[in-house]
Amino acid sequence: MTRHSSTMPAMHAPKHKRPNLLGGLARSREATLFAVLIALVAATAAVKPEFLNLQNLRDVLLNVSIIGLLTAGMTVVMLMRHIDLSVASVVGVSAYAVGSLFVMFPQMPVIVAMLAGIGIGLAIGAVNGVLITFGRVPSLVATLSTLYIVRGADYAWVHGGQINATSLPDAFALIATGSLFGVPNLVLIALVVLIALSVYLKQYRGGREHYAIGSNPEAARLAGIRVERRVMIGFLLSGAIAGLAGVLWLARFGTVDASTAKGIELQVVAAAVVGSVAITGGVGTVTGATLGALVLGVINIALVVLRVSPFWQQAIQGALIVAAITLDTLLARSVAKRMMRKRDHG
Amino acid sequence: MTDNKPPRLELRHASKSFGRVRALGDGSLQLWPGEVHALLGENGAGKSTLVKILAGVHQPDSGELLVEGIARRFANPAEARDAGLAVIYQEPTLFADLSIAENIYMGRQPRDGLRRIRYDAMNREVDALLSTLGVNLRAERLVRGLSIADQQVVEIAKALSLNANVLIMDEPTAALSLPEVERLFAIVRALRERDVAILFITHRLDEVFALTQRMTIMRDGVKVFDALTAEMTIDAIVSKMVGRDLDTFYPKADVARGEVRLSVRGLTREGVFKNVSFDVHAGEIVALAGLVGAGRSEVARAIFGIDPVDAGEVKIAGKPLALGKPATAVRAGLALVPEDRRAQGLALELSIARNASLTVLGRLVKHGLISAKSESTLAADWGKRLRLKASDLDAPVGTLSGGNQQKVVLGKWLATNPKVLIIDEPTRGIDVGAKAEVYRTLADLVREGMAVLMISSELPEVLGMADRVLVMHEGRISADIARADANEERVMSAALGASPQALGRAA
Amino acid sequence: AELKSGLKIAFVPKQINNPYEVIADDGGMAAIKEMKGQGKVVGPSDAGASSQVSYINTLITQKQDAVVIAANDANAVVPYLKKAMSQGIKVVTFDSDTAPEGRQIFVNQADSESIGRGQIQLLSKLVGGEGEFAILSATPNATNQNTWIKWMQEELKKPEYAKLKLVKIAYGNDDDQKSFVETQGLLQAYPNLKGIVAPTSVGIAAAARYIQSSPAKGKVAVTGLGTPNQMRAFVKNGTVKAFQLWDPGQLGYLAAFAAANLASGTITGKEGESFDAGKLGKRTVGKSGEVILGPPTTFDSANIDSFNF
Amino acid sequence: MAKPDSALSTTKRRHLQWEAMLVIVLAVSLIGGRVLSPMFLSGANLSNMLADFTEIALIALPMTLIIIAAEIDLSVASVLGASSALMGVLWHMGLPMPLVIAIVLVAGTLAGLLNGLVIVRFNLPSLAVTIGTLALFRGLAYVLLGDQAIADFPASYTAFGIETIAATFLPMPFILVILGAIVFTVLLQATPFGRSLYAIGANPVAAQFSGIDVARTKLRLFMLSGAMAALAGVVYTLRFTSARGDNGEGFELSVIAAVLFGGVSIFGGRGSMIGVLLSLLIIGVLRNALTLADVSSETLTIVTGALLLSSVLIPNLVARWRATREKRLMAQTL
Ligand SMILES: Nc1ncnc2c1ncn2[C@@H]1O[C@H](COP(=O)(O)OP(=O)(O)OP(=O)(O)O)[C@@H](O)[C@H]1O
Ligand SMILES: Nc1ncnc2c1ncn2[C@@H]1O[C@H](COP(=O)(O)OP(=O)(O)OP(=O)(O)O)[C@@H](O)[C@H]1O
Ligand SMILES: [Mg+2]
Ligand SMILES: [Mg+2]
Repeated sequence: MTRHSSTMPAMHAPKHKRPNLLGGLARSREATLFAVLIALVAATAAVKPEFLNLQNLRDVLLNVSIIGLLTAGMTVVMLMRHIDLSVASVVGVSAYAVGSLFVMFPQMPVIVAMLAGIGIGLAIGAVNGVLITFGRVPSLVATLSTLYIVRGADYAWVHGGQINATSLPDAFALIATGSLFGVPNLVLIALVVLIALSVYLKQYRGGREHYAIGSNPEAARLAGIRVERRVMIGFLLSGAIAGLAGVLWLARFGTVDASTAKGIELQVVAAAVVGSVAITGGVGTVTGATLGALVLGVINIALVVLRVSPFWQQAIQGALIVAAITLDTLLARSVAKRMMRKRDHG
Repeated sequence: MTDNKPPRLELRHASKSFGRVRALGDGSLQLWPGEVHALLGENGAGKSTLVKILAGVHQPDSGELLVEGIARRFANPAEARDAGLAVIYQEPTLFADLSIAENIYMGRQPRDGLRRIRYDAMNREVDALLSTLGVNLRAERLVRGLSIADQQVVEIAKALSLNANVLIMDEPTAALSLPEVERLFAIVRALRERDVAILFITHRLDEVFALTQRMTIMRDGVKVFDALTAEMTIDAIVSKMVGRDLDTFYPKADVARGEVRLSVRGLTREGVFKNVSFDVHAGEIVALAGLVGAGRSEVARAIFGIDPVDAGEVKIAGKPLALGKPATAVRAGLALVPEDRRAQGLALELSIARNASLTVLGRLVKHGLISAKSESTLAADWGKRLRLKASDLDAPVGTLSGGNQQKVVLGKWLATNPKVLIIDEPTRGIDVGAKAEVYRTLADLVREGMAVLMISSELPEVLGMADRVLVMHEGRISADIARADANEERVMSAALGASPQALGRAA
Repeated sequence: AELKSGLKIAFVPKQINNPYEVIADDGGMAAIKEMKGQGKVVGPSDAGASSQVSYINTLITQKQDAVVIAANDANAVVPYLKKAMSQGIKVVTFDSDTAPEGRQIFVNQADSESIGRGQIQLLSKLVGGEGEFAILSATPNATNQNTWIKWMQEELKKPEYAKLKLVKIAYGNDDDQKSFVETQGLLQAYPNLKGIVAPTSVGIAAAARYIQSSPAKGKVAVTGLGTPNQMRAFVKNGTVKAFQLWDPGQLGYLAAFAAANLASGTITGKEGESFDAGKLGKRTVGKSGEVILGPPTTFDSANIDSFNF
Repeated sequence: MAKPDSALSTTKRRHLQWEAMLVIVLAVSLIGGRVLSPMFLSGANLSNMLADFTEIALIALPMTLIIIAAEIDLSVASVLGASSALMGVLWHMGLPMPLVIAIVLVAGTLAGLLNGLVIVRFNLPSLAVTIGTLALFRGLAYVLLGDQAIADFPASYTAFGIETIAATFLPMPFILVILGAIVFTVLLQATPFGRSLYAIGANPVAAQFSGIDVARTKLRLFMLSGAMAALAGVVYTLRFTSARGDNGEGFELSVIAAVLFGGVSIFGGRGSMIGVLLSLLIIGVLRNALTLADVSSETLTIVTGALLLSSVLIPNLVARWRATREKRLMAQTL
């Protein structure tokens, strides 16, 4: 018997092509999220038509870009059943460090600033990676520790200091204010990174290994995957993205101090979870994660636009997160059930 | 097996220890092209450890590995794979969240000029491969939700797709029923024709004679014997494996049938099983036979309250049982030894004693608090009765060999002193010695008046142990055969149902 | 009366890394240096109600002579400050007060009423006396912001502000990003918005930064309380016409002198007592132990370059 | 066959080793504290030290159980805040204090029930669900109290938060911690409920197949967690005489850090209450001693992270070193 001779016709009876189940499932989850997003925008616009103006869309995209980037980085890590809580601290320290560089070297080219931010992120990502792979420290513990340590170091270094927009060169500010064909540069940068990451995860062997590791670490090892190396790469990616996000944060907000981005790690995890990235690993896409970040971002701004009392905003957001997770899971289950039933009768 | 050529694969005096546990003391093996080679030994003899050394999962503490006569050292499974070794491990090693095709091609997906994965080519090849295996599975289907048998098929497909010249299979048939085993054998024979060297581990000795040409027997981590299969008998093998002769294999005692202990009426779960009704009496072993995927385990799980049912009722010793809560079932006197011991039977990181006491926590309470002493006494008692091979009852149960793990699961349920014991694949993956002990234990239990429902895919065990054989086919009970009338043909034809096409479907 | 030398005076800011607080603390430290005392700044890195308490307790254990605190919560620290006072430690609050029984003196930047009313007066001038406006505050529980907002609402009751309408109080939590997004939301929710009052240095900067890059620049007036260094660029490019603040360094300086005088026994905190506050001259204790730094400065393009803090 | 009453097993030994190490660390930090500051061992200071971690300890007790069962509850600090706000609102409505406290505890339990129901019913990961309820409960706290802070609680109750037991230096609320510690230790180590948590944490499916009602156990755990967080909210409110919506913000990570430092495995199935109690003490002592030595709060943040990290890293590295050494020894004997 030869293996998979592609000339051999399929033996079994059912000739009709079944829909691509894997793709179908993934698509349907993202499709729902997309529908939710559209519904949110539509509902808000119905009450407040001016919600749909260009300026506001720009703002929403700008807001979501940074969280969206972080969420995508978190996705890579979460796919492997890990988590990176240190991202917020990395953003903070990278933003301040790059800002200080601008204070010292006002003529520094923008690309150097980006590389510096990415470099800082890579360094902290490497520490996380080493702790997790070599030190065998569970990622939640390791990154919770680095969250504290990096933020503490940031505090100790910055103390009461502050970088203001005035210290930043105009070329740098252009990242946030400039645009190409009406799309803000910052959004374009985020988009490029997101697409690259998405292609990596879907189209490349290395990307698929992240899924394999999260799905079954033991089996991944047996399949010859170098798990340690891949986990390391995941944390480097997440760190680098957080570093870049720090630079973008600086460009967008102009003012950074010791507590910049404090606490956004939970927002990022929430966005990923809303975006159908499983905390238990193996499931999720960058598209989903980005949609998750968009949904949360739109809710955020919609509540303000709809003049919901600030005291209610957080409660509503929390309730919506819980509802989103629940609905998403129920939907995934019903799809799985349908699939099973089909097989039973197929 | 030409004299001047080196063996395809040779392991010389390999040893391996895990902490203080010496899993392999002196493992040796020669594997020639074009042979199917049986590796035999009791549970814990070190077979899987040897396999993992060959596969590059473990590095031996000492010893030599030669491929085509050249000394090699595999630092990881990828290196072994690249050297032409394909391995089917004892426990399925699949990625539940990925498609079948990706499982098969992980790490070596076909790529285009930009090094991107070519999903279309990959899926096409896998579909072709699956259809040569005669299974109704599609390449793009997720592995999550596949039955154990289907998972095993995917493992086999994975190994075949490697086009390796050494194929190592660690108990590939443990989860398969007869037609699937036959199909696997046909594939293995075809590979042998193509000069592939095959190492085959099993605890079913009839398979050894049906398939293999040579064998290596291990005991306590040491190779004790090798021979041509044609020169051996079952008794000879068993005595080499166990180091002594075994008494009667199926110690079926004739016990007078008592009152009805378990009564199931009209049990239905949409799409899984339909209108299942039967009784099990005290002092009786009722076997539930059928093909893998017939829905037997699902019936057991439903009775025990793990899965919901759509209709039907269950009585334990005449009292109606409220379905849906395992705790209620246990209180009513029901015990279920599940089919997948690692996933369902044991908490692998917890100690043997802790696992054994899990079902009887409530009974260990003295003065409102759990007494650690009665816990370890309990574990020790049952360990002794089942001849558990463990160095330390406080060691994590995951460090035991498969068969010994099964004994812990059995012991933990016998400790509840149940009225009805449902036992799903009681001897899956355990050695002949342990099997004999399980059979003896079952015989003792029914003699003491227990009612036993035994789900089994092994026909000899069904015919040897059961007072009555119920056969399931596609979710319905298709036959109820008394011991006297039970034979292989009757059970198999009932299991296959009327239509012969059913043979083509594994799931 | 002479100040004792070698006095141990500890500053407890709301949050040790808050840039505004750091300027104030530095002012205090400078004062303590002048009087040859031993000063230090200790405090939490988050602004939770309770996080200052363990620092107060520690200061009691260390037997400091005086504690100068900007309270995160008007009540949470009171029992512990009382304990400090019962052990002879003098307590001065500055920037953000506690309940009066929790301290001997409160050094107020300016009296809260005039700050609150002043903000409305300034806004009214900037928007021409009519239109919708919103307040962008710090956290919902920030004591001083809440007091000022209360006085702003008082001032609004006057007939001359009948056309000025407060549409919303938003909270930026003294977080730059949150304040930024809140500003953005305000503009969406209230298309007719004419002004934003942010009585917090973080909020006003964030609001100005958002407005600067949006079409609303020039249409929506931003004012409030902020430091000149932070706001200079916005004043120069016309995003912000005018805003107010006192010198936080002087606030800390005055608080340090109040504490030193209490600890030296020259005053007890009773109304009418007066003390020498170094370069700030003589100051008098007002009603319920309040010492007032002075009216806030209004900064605009004309004067902003003469300030550096 | 094993000797049933054989001395200590390797796993048990490893546990004891960790606890023994914690004891040593505690002793060292106590001595270090005394060296750093002569006031360190004064009654007043010890009293402050113990009072400081009351709420964290109260929440850490049920959190230990939850993490052993391989779940997590990130919403605890928000439940604390919401309880504090509710307490203020009810008190302002004129209800008598005992009734207020009772209602708050019930409400906390209900918050836990909500967590538990969503997690158990839909079989969702608790990390995801409680990130959502973290925002939800904190939001409800703001809905309840808005920008108000309520401070006029009766002195007889606030005294409980502030004073010490009779002539000792033990703060009153510490009684609750001691009681809680005893109850939870017994609950975890010596009752079927506690024992089943280890099994649920190690393998929930096997636990279910063993007749353990996993769903109900988890539900109870989250209710317990909610109730204790509410209790912590009451204590917090009384200790600081201040009901506010933002009370206790960010406590969840401190609690989790303390539990993990105590040797509880984040993957569930492993850990002991003694370890967590020791860990709480060590963190309390260290923070106090360092603050007393005028070490800045940013350094404290770094120390917290380093402690947490070392708690897992050091044993791992030691185990690795041992394994290589053993291997080398074995190679020599061969
Ligand atoms: N990772 C491990 N850590 C500790 N001990 C182990 C480990 N793996 C195997 N062992 C021990 O090594 C011995 C041999 O195990 P192995 O799995 O090779 O047996 P086996 O012959 O495959 O048995 P079975 O037929 O039951 O599968 C057993 O005593 C087992 O408990
Ligand atoms: N983990 C699972 N998830 C979803 N469906 C499953 C799972 N396991 C089995 N099934 C489905 O349930 C049905 C019965 O499966 P199973 O193979 O367990 O039957 P069985 O008769 O108990 O066989 P055996 O006991 O020999 O394994 C099959 O259709 C199978 O595909
Ligand atoms: Mg094996
Ligand atoms: Mg089955």
